[in-house]
Amino acid sequence: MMYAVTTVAILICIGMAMARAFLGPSIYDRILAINSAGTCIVLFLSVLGFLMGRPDFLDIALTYALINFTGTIAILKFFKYGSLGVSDPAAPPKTKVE
Amino acid sequence: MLIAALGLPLLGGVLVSMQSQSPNTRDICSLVTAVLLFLLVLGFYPSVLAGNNPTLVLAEPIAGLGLKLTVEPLGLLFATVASGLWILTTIYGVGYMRGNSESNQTRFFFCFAISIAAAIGIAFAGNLLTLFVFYEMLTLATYPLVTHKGNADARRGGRTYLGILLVTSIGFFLFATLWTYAITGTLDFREGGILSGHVGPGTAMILLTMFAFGTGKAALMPFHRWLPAAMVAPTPVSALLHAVAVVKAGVFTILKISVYIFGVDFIAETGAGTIVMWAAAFTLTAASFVALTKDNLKARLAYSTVGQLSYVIVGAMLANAAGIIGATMQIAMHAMGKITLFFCAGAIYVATHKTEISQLDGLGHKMPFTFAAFFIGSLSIIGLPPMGGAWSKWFLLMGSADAGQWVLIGLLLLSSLLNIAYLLPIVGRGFFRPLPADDAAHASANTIQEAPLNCVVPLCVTATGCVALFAFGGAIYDYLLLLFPKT
Amino acid sequence: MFTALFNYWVVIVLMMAGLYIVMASGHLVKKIIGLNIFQTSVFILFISMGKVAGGTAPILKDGISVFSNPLPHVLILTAIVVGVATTALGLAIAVRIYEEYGTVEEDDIAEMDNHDQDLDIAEYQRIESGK
Amino acid sequence: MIEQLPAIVLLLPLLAAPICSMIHNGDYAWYLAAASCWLAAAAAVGLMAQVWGGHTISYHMGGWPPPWGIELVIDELSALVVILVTVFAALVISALRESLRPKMRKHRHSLYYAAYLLCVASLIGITVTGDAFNVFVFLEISSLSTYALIARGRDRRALIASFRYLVMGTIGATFILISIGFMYMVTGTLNMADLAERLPALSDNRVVQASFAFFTVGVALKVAIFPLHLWLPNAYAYAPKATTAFLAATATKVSLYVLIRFLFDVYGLEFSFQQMRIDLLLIPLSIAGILIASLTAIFQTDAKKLLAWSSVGQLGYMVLGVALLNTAGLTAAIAHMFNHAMIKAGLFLALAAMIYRVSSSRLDDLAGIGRQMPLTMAAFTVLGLGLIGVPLTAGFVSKWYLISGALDKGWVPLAAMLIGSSLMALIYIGKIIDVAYFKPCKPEHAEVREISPTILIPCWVFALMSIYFGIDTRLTAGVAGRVAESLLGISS
Amino acid sequence: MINMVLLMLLLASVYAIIRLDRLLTAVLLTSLFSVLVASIFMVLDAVDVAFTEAAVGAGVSTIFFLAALAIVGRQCKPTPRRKIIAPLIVVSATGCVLLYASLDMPRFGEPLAPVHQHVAPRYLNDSAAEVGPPNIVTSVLASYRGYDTFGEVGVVFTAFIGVLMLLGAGTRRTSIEPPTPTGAPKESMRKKVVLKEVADLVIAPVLIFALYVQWHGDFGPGGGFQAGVIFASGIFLYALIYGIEPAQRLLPPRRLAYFPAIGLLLYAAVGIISMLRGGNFLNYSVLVNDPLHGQHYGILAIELGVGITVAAVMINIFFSFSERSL
Repeated sequence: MMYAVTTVAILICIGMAMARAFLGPSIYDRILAINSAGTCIVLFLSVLGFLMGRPDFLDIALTYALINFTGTIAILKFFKYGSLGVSDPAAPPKTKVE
Repeated sequence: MLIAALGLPLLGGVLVSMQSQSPNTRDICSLVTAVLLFLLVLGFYPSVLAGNNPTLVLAEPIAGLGLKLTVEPLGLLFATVASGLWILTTIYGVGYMRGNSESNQTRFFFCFAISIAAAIGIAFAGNLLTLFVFYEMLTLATYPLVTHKGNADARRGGRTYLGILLVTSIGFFLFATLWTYAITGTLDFREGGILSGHVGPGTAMILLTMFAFGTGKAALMPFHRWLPAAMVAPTPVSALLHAVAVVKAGVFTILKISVYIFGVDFIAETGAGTIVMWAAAFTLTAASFVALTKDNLKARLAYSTVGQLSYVIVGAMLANAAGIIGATMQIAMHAMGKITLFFCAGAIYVATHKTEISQLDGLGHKMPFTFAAFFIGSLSIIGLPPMGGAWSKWFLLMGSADAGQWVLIGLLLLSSLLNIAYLLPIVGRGFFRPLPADDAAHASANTIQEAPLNCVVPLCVTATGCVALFAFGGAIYDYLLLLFPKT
Repeated sequence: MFTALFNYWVVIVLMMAGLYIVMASGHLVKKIIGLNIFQTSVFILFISMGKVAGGTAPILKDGISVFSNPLPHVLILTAIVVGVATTALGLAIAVRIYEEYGTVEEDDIAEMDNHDQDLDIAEYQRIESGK
Repeated sequence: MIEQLPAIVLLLPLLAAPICSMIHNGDYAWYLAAASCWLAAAAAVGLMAQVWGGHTISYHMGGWPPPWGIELVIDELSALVVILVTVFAALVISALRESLRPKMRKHRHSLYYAAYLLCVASLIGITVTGDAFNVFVFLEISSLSTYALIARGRDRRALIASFRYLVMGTIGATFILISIGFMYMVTGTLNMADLAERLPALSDNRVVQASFAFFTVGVALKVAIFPLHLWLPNAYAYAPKATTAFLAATATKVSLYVLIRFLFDVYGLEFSFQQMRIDLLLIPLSIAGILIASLTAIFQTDAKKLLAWSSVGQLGYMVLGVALLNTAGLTAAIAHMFNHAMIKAGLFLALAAMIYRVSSSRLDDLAGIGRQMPLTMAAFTVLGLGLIGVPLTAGFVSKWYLISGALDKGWVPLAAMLIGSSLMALIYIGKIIDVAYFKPCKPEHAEVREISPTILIPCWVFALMSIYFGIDTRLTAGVAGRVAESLLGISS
Repeated sequence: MINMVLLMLLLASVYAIIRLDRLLTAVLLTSLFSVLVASIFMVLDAVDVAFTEAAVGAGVSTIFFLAALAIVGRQCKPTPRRKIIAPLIVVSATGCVLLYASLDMPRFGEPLAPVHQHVAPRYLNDSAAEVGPPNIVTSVLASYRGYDTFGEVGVVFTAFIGVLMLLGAGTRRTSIEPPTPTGAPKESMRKKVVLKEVADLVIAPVLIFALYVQWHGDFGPGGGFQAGVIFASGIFLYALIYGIEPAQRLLPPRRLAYFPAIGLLLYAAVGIISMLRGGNFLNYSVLVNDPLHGQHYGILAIELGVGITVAAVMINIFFSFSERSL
């Protein structure tokens, strides 16, 4: 029961985030909205496993979390540099802290 | 033996093509092959006269329908004519080509040999498919001959030649063949025909009409244009085309289809030949009129051929014994007559480089043999005794009378009169007009003499042949009765 | 009947929407997006038919006896791979087209091609008439 | 060993492909590719020998019996198509090396051969499989490799052609996928023989009917049946020279094979032709295709496009043969599949040789080439005669059967139309031959020489084959006739 | 129910994709579409498929699209009105055929539907005894229909060959101007500290997670394909944050280009070994004396092959695209 309520709540969240993604108006709104929709879906996927009684499928939620992260970075990089391959000349590779 | 008949000219062709370096060997090769082939063809007579039909299946590309060769009387006669005249054409061709120092002589003799092989194939074809195959082979093999000169005119002529022949043969002939196959399930040539009992008069008429017009080589109007167009070829080729292989293959095809696919009785019963007969009648009259208007010697002869071919078609369509026999004889007689005329035209060209009739004044005295032969050939074409042509014309008239076609008789006679009108004046110019003054003044007249011996001998032989055929008319008639076993 | 076939109907609409994008859009990349949607919708169709009411994922576990049908899953796994392969290749061609033409709009490209074609034909006619 | 032949014929090119891609030296890659193609061809002949006379081989992939596992099924029809694919692929690749040499960097050659081999392997895979979904998988390999091959074509228009083909091809493949899904939905199986057993009972089911419709459209796209042929002319015209020869010979033929398989074997004769009346759709479409494509071909100024349009028309013949639904028609379709593949491959190869020398396929650039490259042009002429359907060439045999098929149905006008379209073929082939022999050569091409034997020999092999199969038709019309009878359920 | 809600969300997102002319948004929405589809797969018990769709549709495809957009630009002309009609007609007609068919379809979830009666029961009932892995999808994928999967690897390999032929690898083009980036020009990297920190934390686990997915495929959702994609996205992440050149130093394209072939050959080698041992192609039972062990080893080996090929292909393709926009 609790899982069901949670699921419904998450679905509503997804819906709302998507509404913002469609309406825009600016591209930032859309990126942000889609990213948060993605996050909601991660939650949804994790809850779903419990709802269906097979919680061992958490892997999928985990995967999507990773993918969503990569995807968002890709979008932002694209957005900023117009290219995915650019390396920031100022940043020496493999340096952790400045 | 059949394989040999087909393979010999092909082999000869290959041998010829390998001898391009030494013209003498090459020409001897051609000649030897021609003679051997003629002897081989003659060798079939005993068995055919005994009533046998030797048969051979070469291959079977379509299930139940092979490339089949069969020797029967009609085909054998055609083969005899073709192979016999090949010898003469070869001798003449050697003289002509060397006399004019033409280029590409090897290709010329090679294609020549292939053409003869195709003609033999047509003669001995055992079914319609085989006939069609060799028919197309003949078209393709003669194409390089027609365009031999390779200039723009030759190409244009060649294009017309190939275009008309291929279009009609594929468009009509092949279609009719397939249709026949679909109706009867066979394409074999059989005595009494294969269509009888399978189709009604309407379909039969359509089919026969398609066959006749599809045989573009028979030059029925309006598909006769290729013949004058092909006049651009060297004269031996014209002789080959007009007298030996091509046109004769055309009318022979029609004859063979009428006899062995439709059956004479079937045509007579259904009246399937009506359209074709009148088309032919029109052609033979109209072509004679056109011939009258031509000043170019070869063009005039070409239209004469168009007309003469239609005699054969008319004979085939009359669908009675006399008609068929007349038609078959016409093939042989006209071949002999027309080849004489072309040899003469070629000889004149070799000797004087003149092509127009109006230039021929007075040449008869300089070239007596040539013009005498021309005279004999003309008489044979016209159909006057004592030349071979008389027989065929006679039987055709008899056939028309048997069929009760009085209008046709009138047209045939009219055409004969026109033949006189366009052929004899040529001889007249040669003998009875003086040499033109300017030519005489240049004294070049003195240099005009008979063409080389290679040219003159064959034309004398064929002229003699025209006379001889008159004597053998009875024998040929008896032989052709083999076609009608019942009567 | 409505609930029983609802899945299929939505899938049909989705497929057709994808197909519509492919056909109507002039932008080559958007066409590929359309293809993607079209294919993905077909995947839902397959997976829908494999569902068994009350079943769970076809991974054996003690105490569970009703499983959904694994075969459509296998097929669609393969099909997804095919889809991404097609997408990658399509995009690669689109990129090359952009490099050659400077645009990926179908209309513009068609115009440039027609221009090329006209040049070809004009050249041909010129030579024909010259002879 | 002999029982593993169905897998071996497929694996030879499929494994050679990745190895090729790892070889950086293009020449070595070529040796490997050509060798694997020839070995596959030999294996294909071995298969044919096993099934000759109407036997069937079933090979269980992974050792699982059908319908649970995937089965390879080889009968005379599939063996014929495998021979077609492998032998022609081997002949073309033998010529390929020469034609690629100047264009690409060496390693690109290896990739090119790899794509080529993948295409060959997948076409074999489509042909031999007995599983509906497996058809889709291999269809995709063949499509993807084809797109890549076409995109490497001579100019930028090749890219567009390839992209259009990709879009249409993917739509087609997805349609096929939908159709397979529908079939599976109502039968629960993917095995083709199993499907054939279960589908007849469901012939009133709308899902089956829709699956039939989707399948037909999807495959029609791949076969390029008019009016879904739009991708073909440009794809063939702008593809790299010798690649066109291979594609024209094999790709559409294999799709047609799939169509025949499904129409007759999976859906069944009764369902396809008596209930769905697919013939009523195919006959007018193929007629329109033949006429329009032939007419368009006549007006082309580019030799390659001309031949490509001619391909559309010739495919119409094959589809028409299928739709006629009598022994002669079906025999014609199957025989023409083989014959046309041979003729068109040879024609494109000969043309490729000429393009290689003059760097253009426009007709006016080919002027006088018959004197510069007499042997190539002679081969072209022989093959062209085959395309027209002149007797004693392979093309004649298949056209003969096709027209017989039309006449068997009593459709005289159709037969007349077919004859007419042969005349159109005469015109468009005549156009090229005329230009090549009778137009004066362009001055800049005066130095053009005969092509090297690596291309010339395959060309002539095609030409001689075209004549050989015009005379000895046991392999083509013979097999086709037996297959036609078994497809139509006539016991001979 | 959940399923229906998700489907409605899908409809909404597709509608938005059709309406929006901005390509970037369209790509983003496509990625969202894919995740929603993955959720639906999850709801419909297709966990393996959901896994794949999430990784491929939302991850790899999106990144490919972005990489392509980086080259071709994001502008898209709106469809002119006159061009709408013909597609609409075709689409409606096709849709009608499908709707017509849908009326005879087995009801959704119906346990007695033909698909559940034929063929599949053997997989459900006997695969544990015949093949072994508890994940039936893996058994079917790798063993019963292992030949299909072989074909699938072939498809991926073909795409790799195709992209390599078209775009090349390790060849940079600089002639094409990349579209001008929006937003501020390159800022100092000070603001990316967080990003880098997170990335460094995440990348290694991603790669390890990929290995887990690879070997755990027998027991839970996952397998070679998913593992390959996840491994590839780990590399993508690295390349995105540090740039493509460092990534290529890590994985030199020339050597990377061997791996797709190696994976495919590994797969085929398993099949050939079984042929040499007297079985049919891909018959793992004959690999060792015990058939069940044979199946186990066979599946492990071919899954590894799939994983290698997929990961290598995806990385290669990504490199090929992103090099072009440098």
